Amino acid sequence: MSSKQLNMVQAINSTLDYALSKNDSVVLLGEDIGRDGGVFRVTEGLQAKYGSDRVIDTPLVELGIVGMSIGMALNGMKPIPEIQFQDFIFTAFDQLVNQAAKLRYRSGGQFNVPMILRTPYGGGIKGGLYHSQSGEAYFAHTAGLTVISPSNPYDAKGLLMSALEYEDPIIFLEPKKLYRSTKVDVPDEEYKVPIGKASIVREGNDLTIVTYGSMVPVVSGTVEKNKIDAEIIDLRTIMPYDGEAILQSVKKTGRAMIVHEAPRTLGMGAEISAFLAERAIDYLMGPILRVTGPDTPFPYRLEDYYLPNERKIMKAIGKLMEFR
Amino acid sequence: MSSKQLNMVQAINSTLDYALSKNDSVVLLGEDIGRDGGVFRVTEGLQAKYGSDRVIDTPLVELGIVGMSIGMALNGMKPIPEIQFQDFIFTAFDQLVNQAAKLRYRSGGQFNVPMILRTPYGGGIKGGLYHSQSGEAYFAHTAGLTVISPSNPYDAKGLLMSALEYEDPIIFLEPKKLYRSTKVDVPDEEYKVPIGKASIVREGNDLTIVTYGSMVPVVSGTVEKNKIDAEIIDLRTIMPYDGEAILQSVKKTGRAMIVHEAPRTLGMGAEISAFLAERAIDYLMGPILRVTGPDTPFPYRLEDYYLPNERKIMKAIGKLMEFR
Amino acid sequence: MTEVFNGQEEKDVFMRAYSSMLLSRMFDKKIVTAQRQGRVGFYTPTIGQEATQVGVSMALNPDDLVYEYYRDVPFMIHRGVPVEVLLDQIMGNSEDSAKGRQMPSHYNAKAQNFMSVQSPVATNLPLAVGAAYAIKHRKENKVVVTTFGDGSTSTPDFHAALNLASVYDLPVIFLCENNQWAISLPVEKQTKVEIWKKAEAYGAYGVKVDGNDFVETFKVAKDAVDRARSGKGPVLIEAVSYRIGPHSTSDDPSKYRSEGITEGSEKDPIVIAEKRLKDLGYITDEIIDKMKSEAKRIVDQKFDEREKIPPPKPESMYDDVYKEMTWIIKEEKGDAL
Amino acid sequence: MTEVFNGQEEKDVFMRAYSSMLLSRMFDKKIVTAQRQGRVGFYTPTIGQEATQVGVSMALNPDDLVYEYYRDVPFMIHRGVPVEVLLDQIMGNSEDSAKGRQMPSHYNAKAQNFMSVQSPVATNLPLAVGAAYAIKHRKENKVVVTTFGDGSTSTPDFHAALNLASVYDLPVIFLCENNQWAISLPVEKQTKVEIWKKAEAYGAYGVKVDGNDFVETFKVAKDAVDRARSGKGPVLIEAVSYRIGPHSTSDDPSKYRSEGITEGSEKDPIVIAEKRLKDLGYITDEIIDKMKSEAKRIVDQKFDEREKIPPPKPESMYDDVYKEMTWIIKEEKGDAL
Ligand SMILES: Cc1ncc(C[n+]2csc(CCOP(=O)(O)OP(=O)(O)O)c2C)c(N)n1
Ligand SMILES: Cc1ncc(C[n+]2csc(CCOP(=O)(O)OP(=O)(O)O)c2C)c(N)n1
Ligand SMILES: [Mg+2]
Ligand SMILES: [Mg+2]
Repeated sequence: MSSKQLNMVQAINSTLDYALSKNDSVVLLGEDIGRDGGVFRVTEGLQAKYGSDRVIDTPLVELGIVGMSIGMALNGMKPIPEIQFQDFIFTAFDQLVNQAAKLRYRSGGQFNVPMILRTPYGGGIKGGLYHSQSGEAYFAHTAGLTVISPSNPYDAKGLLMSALEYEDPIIFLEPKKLYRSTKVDVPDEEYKVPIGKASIVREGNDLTIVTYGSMVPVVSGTVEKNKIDAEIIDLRTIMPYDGEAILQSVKKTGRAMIVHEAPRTLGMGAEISAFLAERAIDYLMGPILRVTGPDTPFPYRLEDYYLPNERKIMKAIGKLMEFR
Repeated sequence: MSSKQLNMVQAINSTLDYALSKNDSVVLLGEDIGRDGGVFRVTEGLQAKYGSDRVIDTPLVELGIVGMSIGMALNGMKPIPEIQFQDFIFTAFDQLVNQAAKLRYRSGGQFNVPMILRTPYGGGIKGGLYHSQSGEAYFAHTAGLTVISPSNPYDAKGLLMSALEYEDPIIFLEPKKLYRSTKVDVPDEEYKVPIGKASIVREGNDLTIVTYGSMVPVVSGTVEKNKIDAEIIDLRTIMPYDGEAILQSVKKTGRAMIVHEAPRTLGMGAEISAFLAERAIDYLMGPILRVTGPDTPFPYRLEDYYLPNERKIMKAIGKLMEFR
Repeated sequence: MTEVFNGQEEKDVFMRAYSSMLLSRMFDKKIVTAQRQGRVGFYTPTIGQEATQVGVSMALNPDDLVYEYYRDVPFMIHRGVPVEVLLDQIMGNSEDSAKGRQMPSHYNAKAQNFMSVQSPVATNLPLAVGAAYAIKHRKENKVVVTTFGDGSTSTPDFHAALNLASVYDLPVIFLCENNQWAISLPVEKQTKVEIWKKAEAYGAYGVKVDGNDFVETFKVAKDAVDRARSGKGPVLIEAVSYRIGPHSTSDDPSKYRSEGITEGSEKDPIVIAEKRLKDLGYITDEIIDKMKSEAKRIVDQKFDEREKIPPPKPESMYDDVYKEMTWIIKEEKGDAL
Repeated sequence: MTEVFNGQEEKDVFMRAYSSMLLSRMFDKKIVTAQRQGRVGFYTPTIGQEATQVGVSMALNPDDLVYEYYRDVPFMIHRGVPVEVLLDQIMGNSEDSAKGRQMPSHYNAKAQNFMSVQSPVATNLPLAVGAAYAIKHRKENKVVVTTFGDGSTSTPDFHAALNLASVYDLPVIFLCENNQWAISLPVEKQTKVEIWKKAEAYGAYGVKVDGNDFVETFKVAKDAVDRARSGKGPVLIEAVSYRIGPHSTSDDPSKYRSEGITEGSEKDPIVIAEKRLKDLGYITDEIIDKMKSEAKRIVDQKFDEREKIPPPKPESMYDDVYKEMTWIIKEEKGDAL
């Protein structure tokens, strides 16, 4: 089985290339994705290969990009819109919440919206307030949307492959900080990473750390470096999250924490914590802790203080380990 | 001290009247709020009294209503925009999330947005998918916004009075089901209900039920009818919620549940539960339960099955009371 | 009359149009009455907009797509949507194709190529543009019609859709049903410019027509559809009519307007149609009366029949959020029942 | 030259304009270089748009309000914003009025009546409309200018703002700085219609001007401002220039375009200005050279000076979300430090 060392941008690019080559109904659309190849170069070369009718440069209007994609998806196509930065998706939020998410339901199952909305999200590139947001909770709170965030090139390809056959709208959140941070072996052939299944990045016995996206390497690095016997769960799919995997792990370790970049209040950590508070309380030795971005907008110069890091994670681990 | 028996619509109307009369900088704006008096009649009579320049009928564009209000607020005015149904606020979501909520922060505190955005929300009027949504979690997750929801005419006036002097953007969520459901004694004079403080609707020892808005009477009714020794907390301010009041109560009762209409996943119940799982775990006898709307869009004909009701609340209470 | 039809053909087509308008009118009256009687929860009357909708409908092929809005009963009836389908939706019963989930007046009819109606106005427009893109992509010979009111021209979605359809030369007919009111806001306060003129800002073709006259509307729509179908890009039709009724059964227009066009007056689309058909010798007062009572009879009978259908089962509420029910929803379903 | 000024006055005004353009150009070059050297994180160059911005700025009173966008350095410089203020913002240091929170090129300058810049394009436009409403409400003699690019005309906010300003006859100048590109999309693919013509769709007044020539731009802006100030409602100015540089320091235009106007060519706004001033006898090559090296010296010196300022304190990150810090943020602050 052949494979290549790819970073996440390359893994996504090659999967989009595959999708375009296999199925004429697949189209990409977004701002600067064609000639320019996307501001992060994720769609580089694809317009030259498939033409400007299938890799479509759009005017500057997110609600139009999303709305058009929904219309395409309702009519036998598989649109893969790109929103240049997730921060700009809010101008299209009504189309997502009130159209994409509700069409299957409101039509009694007659219509559905097989669209994959890709967008880079999160911090780590010194983008300040408007090029760093982690909005996954907005989407995950919206019944009808499926929310995915890969933490490495292998999963990025595998999840995108699954998304291609998925029949409901997906918000595919690409942690921009990880776009080029590492290369891993990515098989040339088709393979799928299932939607809705977490991965146990590392087994461990002392505590369970639930995380996803850009925080996976931060958590892993911290745990390895400090020789913590932690079980690390990478959600991969944020909604529906893999409750079973979390529950199994916490029953084993008796301690739980959640790490994400997004602001704490009503971030995914709240949901995971509430999920455990509902059904794992008997197994818990101590509190459920959250290490997250604070409830402030995302600052430019102080980005490093904003993001969860080794120090903050170790502080929480220390606190958790007091309980036995 | 004189007072009148008022329903919530009347209490809000009279407070808006007071605000307009006291301060020329106060303006109301929205769709159909002037000649028509608002689709729920909340602004009835105010345009006739204060003119169409201060009680402004706007074209059909929520983002314009919100954007204009922000501009007014930045320039010495106190705008009170109305969004006809909260369901339609998503077309203005970017203005809320990326402008209103972030202006103070991004300008280093130089600019602020003293706007009170009023909007009816929630179910109970057979409005189906698009006239019933409870979106408070979207707002509460957005750092910079303050989210309020009164559960009775007295609080509606008192909270609105506080909002008039508040210097940051407020999302004032009016539970439309309660607009005319009861009348209570509302003092004619000025008084304030503080922002950020919950009210203990009923003291009790066996469990703590945290709720707000339209669910307050449902919870109260259930508890009274079934003679449950529950402490009922009405948040009144959803963000920042009154953590201290919740914590005190749960330390006393040892049992906690949260009731709201909004979908469960990442609804306010998740945050309250996570808050308790972080710092009250030692006091808890059992799990923290959530009785909420399900993670589906809001159905028309089956509205009564969708909403939390006595049966569902009692089922959860029963489950909680097993733990001692 | 028009160069499109020969004699008998024209008669058939016009009579069918009139018959649809009549049925819609009877339907409207019935539902408004039923709402007052508490037999229906809510309704947005269509009275006054029959000619606009039927006129445009006449210009379409059955496989053309329609992204309609909540006031398009006559449009749907004329394209063959059975009255039962509309009634089941309004009642939200267990035979409703949307399983009773949507508020009344939020129809859908997949068989006749109507999309499902949403409430946030004009947000159907960008979807219609995407549909047209798919059509063009597959080189199908179809057009897409999308409808909305005068108030809806102020929305973000109107702007986005008109620009995108123009930039990509897509076969979309934007039908603005200008009934001169957006709830309580008259169109003069909505915008300073005539709506058809807004097409110019995008490089689309704009045209205005008397939306009270089904023949005029048909002719303009025919041109527009031909244009779009032949690849000349989108058209914005402003069909001017009048909202004879209240905005909805919850609305009281006496709060904000004095009477404009009234039912049965000379600008009533039904009256105009009758005059035209009489002038053409296609119809007599006697025929009219018979058709009216027949339409009324059908509506009454179907209403009574559909009213007996039970509501959907509670557990159906949890279906169709996703293709496969998530474990989360499964648990919520289990908890609740 | 213009009827507005007498001889000496005109010379002063024009020389000040030229001087601002020059300082902006030197500033631009400096920051672009500093970015390449890793001394600045990011920057959106303004090269090519100096005449547009300075021309409009010349037509304003100091108390008029500006809701600017990220490319408005020349505008800010001409209205008296100290270079230090811009540098502190770009560096995000502890003297920055926004406390280092915003990405570079997201300026603010309250003292000179500039609002704080957001990233989502054109979302400043509805705010400008609200500001103008407040002005009108208080019967102040001010106008509001709001700026944006050609790409930004496709946004929802453009549509909303133009319509609202027109409906309420508000004193807003919508300045579209058409530099012919929105990152990689040329304006012909953004929309089929010339931008100034879009004003008609709202009943606003639209006008196009050569944005490379500060005198032309000034004249058109003066008219527009007079119109707006006298209560005649909003104006949309399309000032056509060219984005000589890349979209930002992260952008590589060679991917998507061949060269258009280049620096120093005859359409460069600085070259045009120099020609005009020479023709008027206000300036010589010698003066130009002196002014250029003086501008460069200032920028270099200030840059070095501001670069020494330390970053903001970590704990400052938690301030200014609300007027009073919530208990939630207080706890988060406590947890983190
Ligand atoms: C985005 C949005 N805002 C507000 C509403 C509430 N609303 C429903 S219909 C309506 C007026 C629509 O007027 P128009 O577009 O002229 O259509 P008409 O009802 O007259 O046919 C309003 C404001 C809505 N449905 N959607
Ligand atoms: C709503 C939104 N979408 C996307 C972006 C990303 N973006 C930043 S600038 C830009 C192009 C803007 O072009 P134009 O309006 O012509 O202004 P210019 O940069 O040319 O001055 C884009 C797409 C953004 N800032 N905001
Ligand atoms: Mg209308
Ligand atoms: Mg541009």
